[in-house]
Amino acid sequence: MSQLGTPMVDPAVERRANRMMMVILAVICALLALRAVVGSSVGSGDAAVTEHGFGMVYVQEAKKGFVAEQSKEKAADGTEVEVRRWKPAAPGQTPEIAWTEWNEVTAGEWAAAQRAQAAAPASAPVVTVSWPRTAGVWFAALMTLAVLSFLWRDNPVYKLAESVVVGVSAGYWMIVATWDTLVPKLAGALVPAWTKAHLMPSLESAGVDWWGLVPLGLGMLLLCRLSARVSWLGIFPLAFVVGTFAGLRFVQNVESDLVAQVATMFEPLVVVKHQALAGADAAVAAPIDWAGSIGASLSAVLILVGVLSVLAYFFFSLEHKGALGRTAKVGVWYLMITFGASFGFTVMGRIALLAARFEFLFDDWLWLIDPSGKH
Amino acid sequence: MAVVLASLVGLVMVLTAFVRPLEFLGTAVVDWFNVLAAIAFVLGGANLLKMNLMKISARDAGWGYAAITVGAFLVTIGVGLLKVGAHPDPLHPDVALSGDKEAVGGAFWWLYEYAMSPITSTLFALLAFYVASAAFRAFRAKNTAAILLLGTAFIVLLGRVYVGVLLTSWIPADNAWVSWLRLENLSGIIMGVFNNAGTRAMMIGIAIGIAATSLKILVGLDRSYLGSGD
Amino acid sequence: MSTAPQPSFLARLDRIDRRWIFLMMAIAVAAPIIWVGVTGRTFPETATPAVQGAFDAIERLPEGSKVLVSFDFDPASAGELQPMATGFIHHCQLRKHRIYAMTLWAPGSPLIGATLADVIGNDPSYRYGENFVDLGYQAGNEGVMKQVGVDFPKAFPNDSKGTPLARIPMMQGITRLSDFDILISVSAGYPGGKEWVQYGVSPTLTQGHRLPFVAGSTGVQTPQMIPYYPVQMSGILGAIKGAAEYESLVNAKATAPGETVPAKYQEAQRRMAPQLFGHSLMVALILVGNVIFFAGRRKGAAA
Amino acid sequence: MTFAVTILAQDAAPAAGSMPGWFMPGKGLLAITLVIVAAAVMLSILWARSGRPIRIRKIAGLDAVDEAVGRATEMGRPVLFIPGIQDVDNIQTVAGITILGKVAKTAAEYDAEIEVPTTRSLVMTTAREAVHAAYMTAGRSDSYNPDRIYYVSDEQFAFVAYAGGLMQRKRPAACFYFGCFFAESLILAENGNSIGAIQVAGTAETTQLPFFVASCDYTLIGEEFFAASAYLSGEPDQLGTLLGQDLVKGVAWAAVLVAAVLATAAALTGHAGLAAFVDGARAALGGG
Repeated sequence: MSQLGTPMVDPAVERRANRMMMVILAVICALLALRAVVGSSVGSGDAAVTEHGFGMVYVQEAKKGFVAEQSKEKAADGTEVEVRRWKPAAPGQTPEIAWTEWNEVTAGEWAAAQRAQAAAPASAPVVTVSWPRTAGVWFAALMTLAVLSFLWRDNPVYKLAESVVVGVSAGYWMIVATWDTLVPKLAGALVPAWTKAHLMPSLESAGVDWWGLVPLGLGMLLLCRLSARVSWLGIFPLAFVVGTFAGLRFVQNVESDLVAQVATMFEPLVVVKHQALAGADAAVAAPIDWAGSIGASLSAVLILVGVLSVLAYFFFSLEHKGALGRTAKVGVWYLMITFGASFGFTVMGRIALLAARFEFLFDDWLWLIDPSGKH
Repeated sequence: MAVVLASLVGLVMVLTAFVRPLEFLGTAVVDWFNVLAAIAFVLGGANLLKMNLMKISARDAGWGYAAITVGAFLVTIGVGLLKVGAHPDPLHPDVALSGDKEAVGGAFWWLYEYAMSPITSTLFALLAFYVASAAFRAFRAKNTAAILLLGTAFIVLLGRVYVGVLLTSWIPADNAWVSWLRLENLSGIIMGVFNNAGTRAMMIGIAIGIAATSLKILVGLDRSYLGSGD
Repeated sequence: MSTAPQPSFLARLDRIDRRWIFLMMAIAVAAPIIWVGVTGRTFPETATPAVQGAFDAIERLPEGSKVLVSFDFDPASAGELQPMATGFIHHCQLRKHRIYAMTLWAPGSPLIGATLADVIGNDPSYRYGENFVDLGYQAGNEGVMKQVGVDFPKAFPNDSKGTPLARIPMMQGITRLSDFDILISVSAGYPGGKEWVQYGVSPTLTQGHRLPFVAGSTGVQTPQMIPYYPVQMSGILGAIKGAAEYESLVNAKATAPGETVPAKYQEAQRRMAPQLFGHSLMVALILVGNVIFFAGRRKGAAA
Repeated sequence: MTFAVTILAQDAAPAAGSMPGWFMPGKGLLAITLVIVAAAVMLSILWARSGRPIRIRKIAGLDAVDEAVGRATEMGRPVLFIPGIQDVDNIQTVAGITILGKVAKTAAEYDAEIEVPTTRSLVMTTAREAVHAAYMTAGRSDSYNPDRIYYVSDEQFAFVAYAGGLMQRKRPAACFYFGCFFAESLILAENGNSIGAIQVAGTAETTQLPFFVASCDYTLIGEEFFAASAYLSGEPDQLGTLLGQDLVKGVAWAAVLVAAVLATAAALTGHAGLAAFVDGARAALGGG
């Protein structure tokens, strides 16, 4: 990442930048080392367990077992049918299917469990360090730093994070679209029996819905775009998409952004406010609140002037001369104030996001702060 | 052909907004569109794969990163489709794939929680730094317009945090003639009056613009989405 | 002003490596986080009209009202929007509303589960399928909004766990968007609050009656939403500040005076401290930048 | 006027409306507005097609396109064009692609390399066709290289990360951002600045305009962006559209003024009928 003003090639600047980076890295490493030896005692009171380290995640095991039981139920047509329903296995019952789930617990709970184990071994459910999730926190922290390193300059570590996220996110979108939309709406429509048997056991469907072939067909044409020879076929789903949205937007934009916005201008430019007094007939009896009235009227006028002048700026078939030119100039001022406000709000948002990342580093990873009592 | 299709579905969408008997048609078209949108994600993924594989096979510069991308992509697809580490739905423990794909503790969840989230959100956070350098470099009071933009940004920035309250706390809050001068109130006025008016006018203009462009697609005048002009 | 060393100093300052500015920003944001994390102190908040409007819109609904919450954001914006989502769910829980959670952003669906688990946890009065449901993600953006307005079960055939809506008690009687009592969208961009106004809640789409709509919005989006308030929207939470104000409103309702507020309901308020220093730094940067600019220009004029 | 009043009456009280049963109640005014918009646009397009001249006010920034591409050629550096980060279902993307066609044509004439990363596979294919067409019209289809127009990722920040890295690596001399942009606008513009590229932007995303205004050499604000495609092409259809939009805008302008005047009059005079009309109108228009 080269800075502005000075050319990237300036060796002095680059040396300074590298030195700066080295210093920052050194500081980070020093802090890490310090953090690792300054013992982080986990848990509170006499349950406290001192263990050197941080960025750990602890889990508690939760055993799940299920048994199937046959039962007769009335089908839709009233006939008795034999159905097999799965129920959680009762204590002592040997489950036909069983697995263990691991639920996250705070370090405090882990410390307490450690003490309990020491006192009376093999009683409570196991509470232990979750190495996959601990590794996850560390991976996330390192990736966070890797991305931040882009501020220094584009570098391999950053490119690594970049290429990882490109792959993962593309895959993520594909998977979510598949499971949440394609399976229920496409597979569920065209091959309901198979879908119910293997993918969505609780799917309820009234047989094959042949209309599902339409999006499937369009989708196949869309996939034709992958191959150069038949890619022209992809024009049809494209036209479908563009057409649908052109129709939607033509109506909805006019309704909510043109008609409804004009409607909001049905506001009197002269507003008379009365001082709020206690008592039932206050509104009648109350003297006029001049400051309030003038303020309200003024803002009403200013809004009207603003809307009209900014609209004038967006006239394209007329040269901006004379009255129109002057009005348009006022419009530009309004636009600039609008942009200034927008800038302020955006800055606020960006800083909040940065704060969130630092909170992750300090809280989940380094355990420097603990606002929500996780460790 | 394609143009006809576009106009047809477009007009259907317009009509269904007004003609009750046609409402079902509108929902059908939208339903197809939604499924198509999902298929488009698959196309997107396949495209990414194709692109990076070509990069790798051609040993382009940085093909190693392409390999990482492909790896990450394939791993995500794999664990996502097979719901690795996600337990089945307790009502149907016998159906392996009946579980929640994003179940906490699963591999897919891990990738989301520890790879996708931190990287994307940190990329977002980078903007705080860029916005700072932009303010130092780009925000110069060159002319009236710039002064207005700058002054507004000042008032909003200060008025939305506690320092604004402190700076103008000397202005009596109960005197309506002057209390509007307090920074927090001033920023409120800017938002409610000036920003309101400016944004509303832009909104109206943009709505008309979008309506016109949509209309041209509906009647087949605008075919730029087909690429070549004809 | 026009003494010999100063312009050169300013000139040097003008050519400062932007990475120093980055470093300043990092410190301005990081230091207060540590400070707040250690002391746990936050600034007082007074609600602005738009935030109060959002609070009232949810407050005035009778107990057990049907609230559709759309989590239209991803982890990238969670720093700003998660406190809002948490606040909305927390408020609905206090008012004992029925919560229907959905998202139009694929990366948003895990956030639904996380938020519901975080706020509702194992509150015995909230049973899945009766008091709250996670409908997950559907592809199609405005397509889904439009469809939801006409035929909800067609847009969301099942919840995130694959259970058909027919098997979910609280979904009985939900045929279209207008069957809900209020719509809440926490949105980071497209599709989000703006699209909900256009394709969701406008009266002609909701059988004439105006569906109350409340939006939590990123700082970037907020100015764009203002013209919709108060007619097309009942309230807006603008950026982290709006979230902090809303948090304080909800917490004031949730906790008796003197009682300590759970840390998870103060996320936004905690974040106002880094905001303060960040904003101050920005103002300082703009000032310095312009001092340099004008000094340079005066020098140019003199020469 | 009387017509409008009857419509208002019907919309205010749909039940009493004489609208046919198949017509959804409360949508009369919307329908009429749509007809007005459509009529204005179509008629002005016909007007333009009949060869009558349409003056377009100068849009600063569009002349910059040629200059920027030319500079890129001199410096032997590529031209970067980003058609927003939304899909082809977004009108802004479509407008961006239209402008891409023009930029590509200029690039083809100057023989400058043009690079177009996209966030959607559909945008990629559409852009390829647009650029290919441009190169053919410039008679240089031989030097058209589809591999320089490619899909990166649907994920916004994966894309901006790639684009940022790309700018640092390839150092394009001219960057064009025409389309629907969100948070990435600042990073793109910042990176463009840091490599000293000429930057021209155009978007209808009001939230992103401040950044483009602040850090780009030229910015097309909101509808100026849509006007740009017309300005660049000089096609009668597009010019006509522009005229049509101005007509509608004129109507809206007058409507806003009338609305305010009527409301004020109603408030000052306290005339019951007037007040009723104002409220009816606001309600029928969806103004609450």
